[in-house]
Amino acid sequence: DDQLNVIKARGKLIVGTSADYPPYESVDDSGKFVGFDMALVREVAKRMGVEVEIKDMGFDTLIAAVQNKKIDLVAAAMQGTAERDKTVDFSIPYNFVKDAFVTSTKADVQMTTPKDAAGRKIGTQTGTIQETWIRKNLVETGLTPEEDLFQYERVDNAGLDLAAGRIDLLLIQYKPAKDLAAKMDKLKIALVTTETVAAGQCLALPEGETALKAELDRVIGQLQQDGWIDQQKKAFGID
Amino acid sequence: MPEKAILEITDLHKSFGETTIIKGISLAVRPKEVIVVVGPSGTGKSTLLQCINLLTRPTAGQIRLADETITAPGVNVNRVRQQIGMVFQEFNLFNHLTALDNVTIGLTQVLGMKRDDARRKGFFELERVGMVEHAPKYPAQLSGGQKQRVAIARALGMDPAIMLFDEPTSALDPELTGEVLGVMQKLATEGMTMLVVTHEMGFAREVAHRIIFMEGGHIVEEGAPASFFNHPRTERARQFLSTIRRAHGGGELPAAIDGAPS
Amino acid sequence: MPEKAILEITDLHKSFGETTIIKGISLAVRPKEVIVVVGPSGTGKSTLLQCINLLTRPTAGQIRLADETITAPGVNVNRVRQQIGMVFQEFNLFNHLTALDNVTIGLTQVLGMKRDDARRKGFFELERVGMVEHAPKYPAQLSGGQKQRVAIARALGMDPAIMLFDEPTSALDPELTGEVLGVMQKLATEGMTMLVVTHEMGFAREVAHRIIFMEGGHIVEEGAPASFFNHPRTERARQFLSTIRRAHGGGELPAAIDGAPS
Amino acid sequence: MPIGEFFAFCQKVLPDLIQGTGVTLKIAGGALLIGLVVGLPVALLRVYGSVWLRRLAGAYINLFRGTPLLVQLFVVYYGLPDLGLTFSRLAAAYLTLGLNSGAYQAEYLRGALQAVGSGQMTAARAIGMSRLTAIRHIILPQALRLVLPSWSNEMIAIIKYTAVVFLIAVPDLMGKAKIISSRTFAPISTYIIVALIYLVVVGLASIVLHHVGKRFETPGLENPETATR
Amino acid sequence: MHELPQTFLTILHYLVPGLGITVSVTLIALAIGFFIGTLMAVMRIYGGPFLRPLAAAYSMAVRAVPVVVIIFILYFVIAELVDLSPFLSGAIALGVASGAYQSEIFRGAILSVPPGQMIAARAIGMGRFTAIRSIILPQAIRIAIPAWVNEFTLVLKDSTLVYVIGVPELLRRAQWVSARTLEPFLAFGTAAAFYLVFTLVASRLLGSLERRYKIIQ
Ligand SMILES: Nc1ncnc2c1ncn2[C@@H]1O[C@H](COP(=O)(O)OP(=O)(O)OP(=O)(O)O)[C@@H](O)[C@H]1O
Ligand SMILES: Nc1ncnc2c1ncn2[C@@H]1O[C@H](COP(=O)(O)OP(=O)(O)OP(=O)(O)O)[C@@H](O)[C@H]1O
Ligand SMILES: [Mg+2]
Ligand SMILES: [Mg+2]
Repeated sequence: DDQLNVIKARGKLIVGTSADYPPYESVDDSGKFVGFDMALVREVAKRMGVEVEIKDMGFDTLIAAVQNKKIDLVAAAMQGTAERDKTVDFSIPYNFVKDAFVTSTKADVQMTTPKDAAGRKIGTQTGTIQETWIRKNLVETGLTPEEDLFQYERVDNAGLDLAAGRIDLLLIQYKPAKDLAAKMDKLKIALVTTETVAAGQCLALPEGETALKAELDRVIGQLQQDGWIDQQKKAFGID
Repeated sequence: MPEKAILEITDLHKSFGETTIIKGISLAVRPKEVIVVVGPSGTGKSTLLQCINLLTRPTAGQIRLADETITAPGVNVNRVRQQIGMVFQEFNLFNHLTALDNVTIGLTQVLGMKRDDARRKGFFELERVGMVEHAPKYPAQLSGGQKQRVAIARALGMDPAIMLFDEPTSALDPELTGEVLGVMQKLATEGMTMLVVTHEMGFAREVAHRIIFMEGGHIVEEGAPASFFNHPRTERARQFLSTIRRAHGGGELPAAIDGAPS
Repeated sequence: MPEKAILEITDLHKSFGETTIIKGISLAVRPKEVIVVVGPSGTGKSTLLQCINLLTRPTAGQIRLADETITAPGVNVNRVRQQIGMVFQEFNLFNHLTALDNVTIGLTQVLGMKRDDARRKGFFELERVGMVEHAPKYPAQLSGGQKQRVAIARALGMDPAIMLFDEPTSALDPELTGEVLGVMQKLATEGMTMLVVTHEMGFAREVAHRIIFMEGGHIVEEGAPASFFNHPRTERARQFLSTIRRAHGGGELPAAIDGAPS
Repeated sequence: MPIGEFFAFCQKVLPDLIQGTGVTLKIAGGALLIGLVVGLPVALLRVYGSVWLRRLAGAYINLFRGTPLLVQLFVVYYGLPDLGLTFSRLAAAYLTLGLNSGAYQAEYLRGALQAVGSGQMTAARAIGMSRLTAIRHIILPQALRLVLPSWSNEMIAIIKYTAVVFLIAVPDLMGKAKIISSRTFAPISTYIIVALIYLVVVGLASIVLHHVGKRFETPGLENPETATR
Repeated sequence: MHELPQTFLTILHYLVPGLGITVSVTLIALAIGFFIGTLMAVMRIYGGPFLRPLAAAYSMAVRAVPVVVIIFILYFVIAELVDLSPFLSGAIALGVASGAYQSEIFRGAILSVPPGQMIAARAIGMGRFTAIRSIILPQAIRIAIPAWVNEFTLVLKDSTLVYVIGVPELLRRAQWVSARTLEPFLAFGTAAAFYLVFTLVASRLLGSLERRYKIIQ
């Protein structure tokens, strides 16, 4: 059945996320899901005229869950790539982000371009766009040995390793990077860049649900045009 | 005793794989009769008892209990076993149950008796073996002789037509042996039909109506205790009695002690 | 036998917590003497043996072995135990070792003998108890009587000054009992000093030089077998003998059988 | 995913997953070994030690059995550097899993030690063996045989629990699966392959242990189940 | 690090609601595992030529497969056929997994009930089933208690996995708060303390149960 009709009929949009990635998605002191993505899906639901329910899951489960239509869409700061597009559909991007290289205050890392990361022990988050970039540009070109690429499930673990000097660099999105550097006095931003970013952040939805995709694209277009998105990005400190 | 046999075994055979243990045994037990089976180790005495209450399936031959051929196919073994009380060398009391519950569990779970009736009967059977004051104790809190008396009460509880005993005292100290033999003697006096495998020659002599001497899966000799003990007809029986006597050495105890106060 | 005692126990006491089990026992064992200890269950016979080889610490009193007071503080118990062979009711063979290795492990690990010498001695000891053809078998593959003979060989291997036996045959069938008692009798003939707790009155009568009757932690009566069995002086000993006799019932076996071929 | 596509997918991801399997086996093997080296003395202390040593061993066991492995790994890897003890990823993985397995193995061994009848110790002491000699030559050889079945459980458990090391960026089998599934967005296919790999690995390991068990069985004391098989 | 007490309060605030979930998932899973485990153990020992290998295969396969995968199967396959909440999917999946381990525990325990017990039960005319139920199992379960405490700790720790299908148990909440406060040490340490307390309380309870029902051999 057409998923858009299902949503309309039940009067509720079911959204999956992995709530450990502030400021995009996290849980506040009262147990509410907060963050830029969360605000976005609430606004999207409002404009579609339905309620919203948010479910927190493991990252892998999110994908399987949206494929099985256990959830209607995924909002998890997820970037749409061609490989991923084979198994799910993506809305138009709602946000283009910058990435950042984080390093330890004690390490003498000077960077002017992303390629300056060559040869360093570098960390990133599992299965992200940043990982793909490192693989393509540093590992496969032979600039960095395979075993010097470390993939973390969680950003905060990576931050701790960076502080302990077990890795030299960490490539993640700019906003979480900024927060990390603010929280841990041993860390600083080495470089902010857009070169490593492939695609924008999109909502993921089940494959082949053209009606739902059209509806989401329509609402997101609206949000971009009337300035809602820019205003919210400012509110959450995303630039 | 021309009465009809209550248990009748005809040409019984039993093999385990290649080896044949029981090689054609026929035996009729009349009501109220006490038969003692003796014989060297490994000759199939335990196997014979196990065949009788169908704990193991005979290879050939027939067993009739009262009016039923229990070796026939399709017989309900559980019902047959209820009619045959069995007492083992190792007591095999249910370790997690009190003495009383050891007796009542068969009554409630097998005979479907009500709890209260089962308790009443349980106390009655414990009384019969002189164990009523130990009713609430667990097996681990009882001596060997007491355990065996509870095991007898458990078997008696099912009101069996015949009781089988497989060396009921050989795991016991000589002193504890006495109390169990006493209970068995009492049962015999009460008219219980009994088939007893034992090495206790004193008991055999005093209580048994008939002695069966088994060897190598056959009945080699059979007769009244007096004639069997005093004039064993076969060489093997003679030898066997002599070994038993030597080990226990009682043969040379003076008659004087017999009359000592006890 | 005015020879000097090889084992001398003086006023031995043993309590477990509040309860006193051994209440002052004195006993001297001369070289080559065979002493049989009898008495009702729970009177402290096993405890006495355990005190002698220091498996349990006496509460008071002295034990002297050869020229050493082994109850003195600071004595090396392992060295003392090497001089005392002990045989248990439950055999306690080392389950993971063959019969031969059961004998040799003490030789190599305790006495530090070389492997080859140990094997040679192991075979010698197994030969002594008639078990040499079973040398490569594991305990689980042996009958009870065979196990006990290996246990005896294991103790003999350490060349003990004295052997203690704690009811070595009471876990055995009458027929298997015979083979173990035979080995013990042979040891006695060879001049081994032995202290034996047993219920086998035939053995006591034939082999012992002295019978000790214990009750309630005391030695109640003591004497040569003939006088002890035929004319027990105390009422308790008389009672005890009568119980034992009744249980085994051998007392009424006719003398005729005594002469039967065996 | 249609079956043809699934096989193509297998071909694509298998090399990576097999690499991860290698890492898993290496860490699990090392941890089991460390666990045995630690667990054996702890079990001995727990059975034969003085009151205080027994308590100490008990505390170690409770600590490691009572807290999630993940937390233990975090403490070792991120917590101890605060105290000046910095471990490499692999060292932290071996150490944590090894100590954790040590606690479990100690408990299994304790059960086995206590299952060796008390008569064995008495008999050993009676021929003049010291406690230590008796433990070494009489008690342990029997206990180690008895512990084999629970040891095979522990082996399976450790192979699976090795997956936590991915949190500190060691790419084991489960970690590789996560990387692949978030790159390709095909978690269900990925995890089906992973389940099959675990099945094969654990199956092979069990067969090996079964044969080890048979090899060291005491004649006449065979496990009734394996004997009739 | 400057506002430690405040951070600690925040952490507690996050964690406490997860406690109930963790405890109930664990208990439900243990109960299901107990049922499956005893059944499989009995099948394995007393079952015929068909049931025996079936139970053995169950134990082998389920123990070999990571629990997360079993949770996935329950949530994505079984829950499509019958209506199961994520909470129940998770608890049942853990129960299925624990059932395999418990079957091994009970198998060992049943085998260590002396064979004479079965013979004696059959000798008074008990059927096989009655004998297993009223004679063998009551003794086996008591023997199994120590190993069962072990299994309890394992299920408790595996219960953390239900977060992947959206059940916010204790450890997932620790992740939430650690992502916010960037104090993973404190967040996970506090969670660990909860686990430790739960384990200790449970093993005390089971320990006293063990002493109470101990069969002196
Ligand atoms: N289930 C079985 N499988 C194979 N052989 C068996 C089995 N049960 C008994 N036997 C063998 O049958 C023979 C006779 O055993 P049984 O126990 O009947 O002898 P017994 O006369 O009772 O001896 P004992 O006086 O030692 O009790 C023995 O050799 C024994 O090993
Ligand atoms: N370690 C112990 N702690 C407490 N009491 C004990 C201990 N060992 C033995 N006893 C008690 O000491 C008493 C004497 O026991 P012992 O085994 O020496 O008697 P025994 O004469 O050998 O009896 P049996 O003929 O039954 O072997 C018994 O009442 C027993 O319960
Ligand atoms: Mg028999
Ligand atoms: Mg004794």
